[in-house]
Order: sequence, then C-alpha cells, then structure tokens
Amino acid sequence: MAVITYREALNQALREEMHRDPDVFLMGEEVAEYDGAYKVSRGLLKEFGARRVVDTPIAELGFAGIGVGAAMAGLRPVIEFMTWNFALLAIDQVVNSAAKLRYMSGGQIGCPIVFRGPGGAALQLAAQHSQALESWYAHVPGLKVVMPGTPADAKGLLKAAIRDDDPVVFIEGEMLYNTKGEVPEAEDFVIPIGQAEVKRPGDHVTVVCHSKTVTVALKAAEALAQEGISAEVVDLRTIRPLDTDTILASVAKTNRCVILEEGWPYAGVGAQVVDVIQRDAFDHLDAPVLRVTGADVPMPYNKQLEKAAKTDPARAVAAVKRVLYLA
Amino acid sequence: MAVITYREALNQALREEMHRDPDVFLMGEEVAEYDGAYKVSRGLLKEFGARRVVDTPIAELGFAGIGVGAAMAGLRPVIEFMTWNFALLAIDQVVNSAAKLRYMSGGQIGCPIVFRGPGGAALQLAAQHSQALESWYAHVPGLKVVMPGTPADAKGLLKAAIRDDDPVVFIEGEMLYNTKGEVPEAEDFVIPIGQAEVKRPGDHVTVVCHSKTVTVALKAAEALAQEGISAEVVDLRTIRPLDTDTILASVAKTNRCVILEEGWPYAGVGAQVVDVIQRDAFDHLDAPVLRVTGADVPMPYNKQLEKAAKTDPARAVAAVKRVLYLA
Amino acid sequence: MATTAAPARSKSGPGADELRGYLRQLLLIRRFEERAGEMYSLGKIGGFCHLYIGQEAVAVGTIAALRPDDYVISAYREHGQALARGMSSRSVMAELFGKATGCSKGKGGSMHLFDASLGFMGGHGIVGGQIPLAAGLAFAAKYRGTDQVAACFFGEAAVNIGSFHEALNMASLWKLPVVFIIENNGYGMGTALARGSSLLDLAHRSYSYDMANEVVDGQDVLTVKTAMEMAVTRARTESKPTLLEIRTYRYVGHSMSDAAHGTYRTKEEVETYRERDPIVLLRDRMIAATQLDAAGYEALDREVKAEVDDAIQFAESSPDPDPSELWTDVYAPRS
Amino acid sequence: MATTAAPARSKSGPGADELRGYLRQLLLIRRFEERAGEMYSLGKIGGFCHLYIGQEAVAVGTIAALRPDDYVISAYREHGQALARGMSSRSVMAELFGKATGCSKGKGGSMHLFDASLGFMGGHGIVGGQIPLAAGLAFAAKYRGTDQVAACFFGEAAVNIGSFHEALNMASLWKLPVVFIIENNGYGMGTALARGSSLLDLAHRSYSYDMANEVVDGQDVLTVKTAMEMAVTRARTESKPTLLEIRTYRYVGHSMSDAAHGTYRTKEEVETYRERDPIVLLRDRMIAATQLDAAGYEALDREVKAEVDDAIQFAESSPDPDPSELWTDVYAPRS
Ligand SMILES: Cc1ncc(C[n+]2csc(CCOP(=O)(O)OP(=O)(O)O)c2C)c(N)n1
Ligand SMILES: Cc1ncc(C[n+]2csc(CCOP(=O)(O)OP(=O)(O)O)c2C)c(N)n1
Ligand SMILES: [Mg+2]
Ligand SMILES: [Mg+2]
Repeated sequence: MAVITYREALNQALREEMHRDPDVFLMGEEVAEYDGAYKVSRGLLKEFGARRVVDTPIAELGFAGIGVGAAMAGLRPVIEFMTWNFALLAIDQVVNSAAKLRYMSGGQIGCPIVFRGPGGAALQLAAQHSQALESWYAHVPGLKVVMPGTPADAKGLLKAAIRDDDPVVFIEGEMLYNTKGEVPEAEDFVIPIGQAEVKRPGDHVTVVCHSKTVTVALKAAEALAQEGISAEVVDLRTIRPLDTDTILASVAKTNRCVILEEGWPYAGVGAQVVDVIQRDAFDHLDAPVLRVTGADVPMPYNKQLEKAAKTDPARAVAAVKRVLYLA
Repeated sequence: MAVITYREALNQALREEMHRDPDVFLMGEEVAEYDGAYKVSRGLLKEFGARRVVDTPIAELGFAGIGVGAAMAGLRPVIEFMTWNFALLAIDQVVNSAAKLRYMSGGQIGCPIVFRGPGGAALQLAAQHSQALESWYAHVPGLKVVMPGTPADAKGLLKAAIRDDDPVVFIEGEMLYNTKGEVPEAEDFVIPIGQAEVKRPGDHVTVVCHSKTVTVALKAAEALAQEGISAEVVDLRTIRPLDTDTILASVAKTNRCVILEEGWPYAGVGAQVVDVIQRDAFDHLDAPVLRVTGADVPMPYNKQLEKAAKTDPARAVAAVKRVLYLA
Repeated sequence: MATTAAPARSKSGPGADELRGYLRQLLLIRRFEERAGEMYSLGKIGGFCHLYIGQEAVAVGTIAALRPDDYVISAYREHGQALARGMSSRSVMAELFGKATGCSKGKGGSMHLFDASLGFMGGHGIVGGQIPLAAGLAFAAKYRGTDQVAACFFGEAAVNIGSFHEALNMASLWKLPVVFIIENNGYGMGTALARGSSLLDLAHRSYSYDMANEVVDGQDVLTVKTAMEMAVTRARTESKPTLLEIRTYRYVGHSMSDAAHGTYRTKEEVETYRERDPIVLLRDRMIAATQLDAAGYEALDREVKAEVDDAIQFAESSPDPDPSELWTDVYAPRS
Repeated sequence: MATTAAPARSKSGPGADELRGYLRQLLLIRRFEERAGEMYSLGKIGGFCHLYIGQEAVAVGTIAALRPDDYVISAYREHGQALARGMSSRSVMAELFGKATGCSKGKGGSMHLFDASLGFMGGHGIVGGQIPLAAGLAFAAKYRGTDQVAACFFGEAAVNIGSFHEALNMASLWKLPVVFIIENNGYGMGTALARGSSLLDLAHRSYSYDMANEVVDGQDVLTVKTAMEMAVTRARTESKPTLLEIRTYRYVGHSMSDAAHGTYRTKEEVETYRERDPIVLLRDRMIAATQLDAAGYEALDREVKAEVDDAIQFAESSPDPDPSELWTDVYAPRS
C-alpha cells in the first residue's frame, strides 16, 4: 500500500470515479484553473477538461442548486464548497431540494450528488470560518453524512459517496489534508457508507470519535495506555446513518464511554450517540457517558484562546478518567 | 385574566413593546398591509405606520441581514419569517452575523434582534413546509432559542425576547395560533428567558416537552392519570439556554423520563436533554430515557401518513409505559 | 425587446386542430382548477393549494413550444403546467387528494407534482428554489450534448430573491439552454409588484446578465407560444438562455385562504382583467375565423368537465398510500 | 454615468495640507500592509490575512468623503479601510497579532476588525454578508431621522452572490442612504472577472434596481473622493443609494498563501498596474505642483514607517487575552 496524504487520497478518488463514470463532474469555486483552494482537485482540469471540472462564481446557493438540478437529470455532480462555512448560504438547496426530492416525488426523482469540502476549524480562522456543523446535516432524513478521519477512509468513502444514489454530505478537514497514511491502490477500494471502524481495540473504555477527533482519540488512548488504561477507539466515519451496532458492541464490552467531537455541545453528534447508548446499553453502563466537545463559544482568533476552545487529548484523557472514576 | 389566543398574545406583546420602545420595529413579508400571513401583526401597520411595520420583498437573506445591520446600529428589530422553513435561506445571517458579532467584535457590537415566525408542521403542507429545526439554532452559541407552547408563555416570552440584548430565535406554531389560554394583562408581564415550567406536577415519570408537544404531553398525562400513572410535565419553553435545574429536579423525583419533540430524532433537542439527564442524574435513573419524535422522514402530504409521522399522545403514553416497565 | 439577434418568428399560422388543442387545454386547466377549489372547500384537498385560474395561457402557450424530451420545472402554482405538459387529470387530481395513485404517490401534494417520464421536474415550494434547479437541468443537457431545453416557471415576486440572480448569472456565463419564465401576475401574495421590486420592467433585469429578454402578453396563448418558440430556439440552437416576462393575472386569491379581492386589490381590478380572459380571447378568435361555433365550444367544455369529473371520481375512489409508504423513498432502495 | 441627476461636483480643489493627509494615509496603509505581510511570515499573525497593497486610494478617497458619524462596513480585506477611518495602527496591528489590546480584543483577527466608536462596523468573512448589513445600518439612520450614511465595501466577485441582489433591491426600493462600493481589483481569488460575471460593466448592474452608478478610477485618490462625495451627497440629502464601481488592482496575492502572480495572472500584468500606483500618482502630482519635494516625501515615509514600527512593538509587547476571555462576549453581560 502506498503512503499518501488525505488530500491525495481524495484526489485519487475523484480521478478514479471520473474515469469510471462519465456522468461524474466536479463543480465549485476555484476547483479548476486554481486546482482547488486546498488543491484537492489538482490536475483534474488538465485531465478532464473544463466540461467536467467547472469553476463557479461565488454563488453557493446557485451552484448547489445547479448541482441538484443536474443530479435530477441523472448526472453525478460533486459540488465542492470551498469550506462548509459557506454552505450555510446553500443549505436550502441541500435540505429542501436534495434531501427531499426523492420523497416528494414519490420515488421518481433521485438526487445522486456529493457535497464536499473542508469543515470545522483550521488555525486562527476565527468565528465565521471555524464551524463544525455536521449535526445539522445529520439531523436531516434524506441526507447521508460522511466524515473520514484518515487518508484510506477519505478515499474509500469518497468513492462510495460518488457511487451512492442519494445526496451525501462529505465533510473533510483542512487540518487533515496533509496527514499521511496507507491507502490501498485497488480501483475497487470502496468503503461502504454506514460502517464505523474500531481504530484501536481496548477493554476499559470506549472512545467514540470522528474526523479530526480520531487523532485526538488515538493520542489520548496512547497516553492512557501509559497509565494502564486500555481504550477502544471507535471512529464513526459515517455520521448518518449511524453504525449503532459497532458502538453498542464496544460499550457492551467496556461499559464506559467518552465521545469526542470538534463541534459545539448542544445537540451535537455526540448527543445522539449518548441517546443511543443510554437507551440501548443502559444496563451495560457503569458510568454516565461523557462528552468532550468544542467550547460552546464562537471560535476566537487568538491562538491560545483557540487552542483552549478545541477538543484535545488532555480533555479526552480527563473525561476517560472520570468515567473510570479515577478522577 | 383574559382568555385570548396565542395569536392575540403575540400581537399584544408586539404592540406593547412597540409602544414602550420606539426602537422596536417589525419587518417581514406581508407583515404590514396584509396584517401578517397568519395575522399575528394585525392592526400594527394602522397603529404604528409604515416606518415601523415594514413589508419586504421575498428576500429572506437580505432582510434578515438588514435587520441585523439595524440591530448593530442599536435598533431592536423583530424580523418575521413567514415560516421558519424559509429561514434556511437566511441562516447565514442568523448564524454568521447575529450570533457572532458580539464575540468577533470583542464585545463592542451587540445584536438585539428577534427572529420570529411559525415553525414545524401545520396540516398537509408536505416536506418543504413542515420542518422543526430548533435543534439547529440551539446548537449555536450566541443565539437564544425560545418556543412557547401557550398564549401566556407566548406573550411573556416575546416581550422578554424583544427586551433581550442578544439575538433570539423565537419559534411559534401555526397550529398554536388559534389555541386559547389565560394571559395576564399587566404591561410588565415578562417571562424570563431560560426558565422551564412544570405544567403539570406528577410523581412517577417526567415528560419533557416544548411548543406543540406541550399539548401532547398534557393529553398523555391525562390519559396516564386514568391508569393511575402520575406524569410530571416539564415544558422547556426556552430551548437555549436550557433550564437543566428544573429538568434534573423533576427527574430526581420521578427517576424516569420521556422526552417529546416535534422534530426529527437525530441530534434533536431531546438528544441534548438525554445527554444532560444521563450525565447529571445517572444514579437517579431507573430506566433509560426514551424519546418520542417526529418520524425520521421528510413530511408526507397525505393526511394519514402525516398523522403517523407526528408526535402524538398515544406514542407518548406508550413510551411512558416502557420507562415504567409496564410494556 | 430581445438584446441579441433573435431567431425569426415562425411564419405559418396555426391550424384549427392546433387551436382546438390549445383551447381544450385552457379549458381543462380552468375547469380542473375550479373543481379543485371546490374539493378543497369540501376538505378533499388539504394544505396549501394555489390555483392557476386566469394564467392558463402562459402554461399552454409556453409548453406548446417544447419538445417531449425537454424539461419543465415550476413553483407551487403548477397544476396548469402539469396538465399542459400532458400529465393526466387523474394523476394530478389524485395527488391533490393525497392518494396512492397520484403522480407523486400522494406524498407530494399540490405543491409537489412530479412526472419524470414527461420531464416534469416538480412543483417546488421555496420561492426561487427551482430557478437554479432549472439551470442544472439545462447544464445536464449541455453536458450530455443533447439539445434538450429546460423551461423554468416562477412568479414575478421571485425575481427579488438571491436564487434568481445567481442562477441567471451562471446560465448566461455558461450559455445554458434554459428559458426563464416570469409569470408576472402582478402580486406575490398581497404584495403588488411595485412594493417588492425597485424596477418595474422585470424583463430588463436580464441586462444584468447580458441575456436576451422579451415582454409577452400572457393572455394570448398564441403570442405566448410565439415568444416561447423564439426563446426555445435560442436555447436549442445557440445554447443561450432567455428571460421572458409574461404578463398575466390570477383571478383568484393567492391560495385557498386568501380572498380573491378586498385586501390588496379591488373587485374592479379583477373584473377588468377578466375582460381579457385567455379562453374567451382564443374562443372568439376561432369563432371569428369560423374554426369553432358556440355548439362546438359547449361540446368541448362538456368534454373537459367530464374529464375532470372522472378525475375526481378516480381520486375519490383511489386508496390512500399504504402506511408503510411513510418510510419509503427517503433513500434509494437497497443503498 | 449616473442614472439620475447627480449633485454638482465640489469646485475648489484640495489644498496642500489635505493632499498631504491623503498621501500620509496611502503611505501608512502601504507600509502597514508590507510589515503585516512580514509579520505573517514570522508567524506573528495567523489565519487568513488579505493585504490591501495597490488598492489604498479606494479606502482613502472614499472614507475622506464621509463624516465621522457615518458607518463604514467591509469584507475581510479591510485593514486599509480601518486605518483610513482613523483606527490606530496600534489597535489594528495588535488585533492582527491577536492581542488583548487589539481593536476586537484579539478575538476577531485580520478579517474582523471593529471600532464602534468610529462607526467601523467590521470586517466580515462571508462574501457578500456585509452588503445587507450596510443596508440595515442605513435603514437605522433613516429610521432615526439622522442624516448618517453607510458606506459598504466589497470585491467585484461579490456581485454574483444573492446578498448583493437582495440588498440592492431593498436599498433602492426603500431609498436607503447607502453607498455600495465595488472594489473591482479584477480577481476574486484566482477567478478573473469575466470568468465569474456574465456582465463586465458591473456598475450597470445598478440599472436592475433603478439605482445611480458611477465607474471610478481607483488609483487616483482625488477622483475616488470626488465620486464618493457625489454618492454621499445623494445618500445624505436625497436618501438614495448609489453603486460605485471603483477599478483598482491588488499587487499581492489574494491572501498570504496565494502567490502574487504565476497561476492566474502574469508578472507583466502586475507590473503594468504598478505603473499607476496610487501613491506615486499623488506624490508626483504634489511634487509637480510644488506642494511636496523629495525630502518631504521621504520624511513622510519615515514618519509612517516609524508609526508602523511602533504599532508592531506595541502589538508584540501586548498581552494575550486572559484565558477567561474565551467565555465572554458570547452573550450580553448579565442577560
Ligand atoms: C423563500 C420563500 N419565502 C416565502 C414564501 C411564502 N410564499 C409562498 S408564495 C409567495 C408569493 C410568491 O409570489 P410570486 O412569486 O409572484 O408567485 P405567484 O404566487 O404570484 O404565482 C410567498 C411569499 C415561500 N414559499 N418561500
Ligand atoms: C460565501 C463565500 N464563499 C467563498 C468564500 C471564500 N472566499 C474568500 S475571498 C473570496 C474571493 C472574493 O473576491 P472579491 O469579492 O473580488 O474580493 P477581493 O478578495 O478581490 O477583495 C472567496 C471566494 C467566502 N469567504 N465566502
Ligand atoms: Mg405573482
Ligand atoms: Mg476582487
């Protein structure tokens, strides 16, 4: 297996799927001539031409809607949001058109579209550019929500998302683009949507995570191991539909759970995971499920404040100790 | 106390606050000459004139932003969304401007604005017009979210929202507008934001609800009483900030809880309430907390299907019996 | 008033059969909508219901200029376009009744009529939402190299929303084969045009996008068809969009809960517009040209009334969707 | 090119002191930005940082035409406007450093500069987001019956987004005292104007809103000021909006991660624009009019460089916000 970056993994997925299916095209701001604001689409314009790699004006609502319209006609658009923050302008088309068309039309009109781009915070981008809103999309029936945390997952899941017949919200991370990992080279390497993965097995506590918090969880698990605490790291990978089986199996084994996420606490993804666990593993729980989330504030610009606002291994470790009644 | 409708209660609140404070104005589609699509603003144009009761074009993003701009200048706009479904087009201004201005400006620029209108489903309005997205707004620090279920709460909370120095998302219900109840007449009748209310005391189980599900909860409690089950109905009234004290006090007493809401299950308001309860009342719980939510589907048009999709007393009763291990 | 050289208007006038076809469609929509209003009052139809009475010539004239493989997309006031596109009265009425036999299986209702087999891409309820969708349908046609055209209907109040602006800019920039049709009936709910738009000549908004435009008399079905033909030709042969402002009027309230007059417009105003009724205009022209006589007209009217009666019976006797339908069509099967 | 009768241009030319003031501001912004770029490379400034080098005359000329009680609002490329509005170099530099002494207490950063006392209403990061906010500020002025004016800055790429359309329509419809200023620097990130907008004469977009417009040479600070004065007068005395398209150029990359040239424009293009540098233009004019000599220019340059040095020292030596600041300013105190 080749070791490549998350960015390259996404780029490969796009390239392979565009080769495989002439109906797949990429559209968004700066995706073509600029090779992507974050260079995810590097080389695609050159390879596939301006018909299939389409630069747009700054008009998120409009080009998201154009993507949905093209999907209604049976194409497979991949719509890039330069970041998911800007998708707030387009959310009506994501939620009111893409997610509902199949239902409203009595099953006649599908919407095989992928909306993708980086979500959450990077470094010091301040309040308007640092939001992790995956729980919003996960709230909406009709959407699937995918958030890979590693290069291999990025590739396998983006390929799955593009092949999927339903609208997929695919949230990457600017801070992940340069991370490296082994990625299978096979053309048919596809990771099914809806499957969590145990990224590190353990016995004493389950640590649920996704996207950027996978690294946080693994670091915390490493630190805990030093203290003889064995943490099982469950990476959701797909946020909706939620792989409750994998979560519950782990909690049935460990009897304790901490959930990490980058976003805000109120009605975050973790709240839903808590709901599932306390309901379906009530008798397995030896302690309340605890959550470690981003601070419940708009993201500050100052570096120290920003650091304090983010979910980090230290807070994860502390939460684990609390569920183990060690603190 | 006079018995008036929820609609009249809102109308009184608007009228009184506009009399009290010349900086308060109302803006939205059809609020003036048409007296409001749902007649909440009846008579206000006549009384206050076109300067303070302003009809807009269909341009939610634009007029929400104009409201925020006016609030930045120190006015107290009340922005009506004809329904909250259309606010998806304006959500960037609600979340990226209103909610973040104070923080981004280091405390210099406040945003004393109320966004209001009916949310959730009415009757057979189908998928695009029947969404209860309060958990989205509650997710966002910087916003307050208020959802009265009775005429008195509607009046007292709308007055509080208008007087509040922060942006308030105030979600009404089309199906509530004609409901009646006693409402205090005093000019200074204001209900503080952030306080839940026990709408019916009980001992065996706590039923948490808000907005339209208050009636559902009360009906369920009535039915349960027939069977000797005493349910305590806790109406959240304010969704953010959440009155955790009232919720926890009730659960500490009853040891069991069912949460009702109109919206979809995944990361709904109820998920957050579950999170709070299982964490802070873990040792009080004799059963998992159960939730009764709207069906996890876009809202169908057909009357029977729509009925089946909605949170109703029968499902609430069934859930209560399950947490009491009676079913 | 087109800004770029327009394709020549077709020369030969329509024959009697063709005119009879249009008259039948106009009448069918009129009778269908009248009965739908009744059915609403009887509680057979629920939710929001926006009737098309008065505007029939817009749907009939424009859609007559399309090919069967073109796309049609509209807002929530779309019964007329659905019928003009050839969807059966039965499937539309059954949808309004929320029945399993409805065009959207009873799940969409009045605002969400769909028929993929006829390229009828809905019925959309968020003002302006269908405008970028139309551009996307046109994008797909161009992408595939077909010469399909997308026709997009929206009200005059929708020109003030961002979607209109963004979609028209991209449609022009990318030369997409789409016809944007403003159905200017003078009001968006209770708001007269001048109270919502800073510019009264809405067609001129196309200049912001270097796009052709035309202002069209929407009560004359043939005028509408001719204008649409030019726009469709421009789309099909040059792959360029057009903005048509078709001036029309709705005789009825915005939706069933809105009175036809009294609040924001007078009875007299409605009466004045009724004098240029699209059905009467076409009927009288045909009678004058001896292509029709009073008896022929009556027969036609009886024919469409019978069709609507049948549709109501069909809807009435059709079953509700199976309760299990609540859970289907959220996602694609087996995925 | 104004569509409505414009107020007469002011007759008497500016005096030497006034010109010196503008030259100082232009230079200050230039030197400030150059050093900000350095500080970014040194890691003293983080996040996104969009420099204003090349565009200085736009901020200086327009803001010179405003009154102290007017409102100014901008996008993320707003350092120049903040300085031109009179915010101290210290408070701006400290904000870029994220320090407690910054104008936004270190919480906003480069894209979110605020100074309520000067009517500087931010720094906004979502393209187009500030356009309706500006209309709202103008709405408030009109509501209160003051004769304040709101000046709104945005890039040429923002004219394609819905907010622009919606806000301009309402500003015209309601006659709001606002000046919309397109800073047309030719590119939105890597996208040249013609690849994003179907219309190249962006000022003409105002016709869609029956609004006055003017195309302005943005490298000549006096031309900019004169055009802005007319627009401000129109706003202040007639309560009517104007759309100004001010043509300018950024010499540097879009943000710190974007090269100045190579990808989407050539070095030659940048060099060509540099020949009409706003500072050089004004300096040479003053020298020709014997209002300034080389030594005077050098002295001025040293003066602003010293000011920027001081600002950097101030920023450097200022404290980070207290950790407790993470939790403040989310809501109003005691509410
Ligand atoms: C974004 C949005 N805002 C508000 C509404 C409520 N609404 C439904 S129809 C309508 C008026 C539309 O008028 P127009 O576009 O002229 O179409 P017409 O109804 O006259 O056919 C309004 C305000 C909506 N559906 N969507
Ligand atoms: C809604 C939105 N979409 C995308 C972006 C990312 N972005 C930031 S600046 C920019 C280009 C803007 O260009 P222009 O308006 O010409 O202003 P300039 O940067 O040239 O001053 C883009 C695409 C954003 N901030 N907001
Ligand atoms: Mg209309
Ligand atoms: Mg630019």
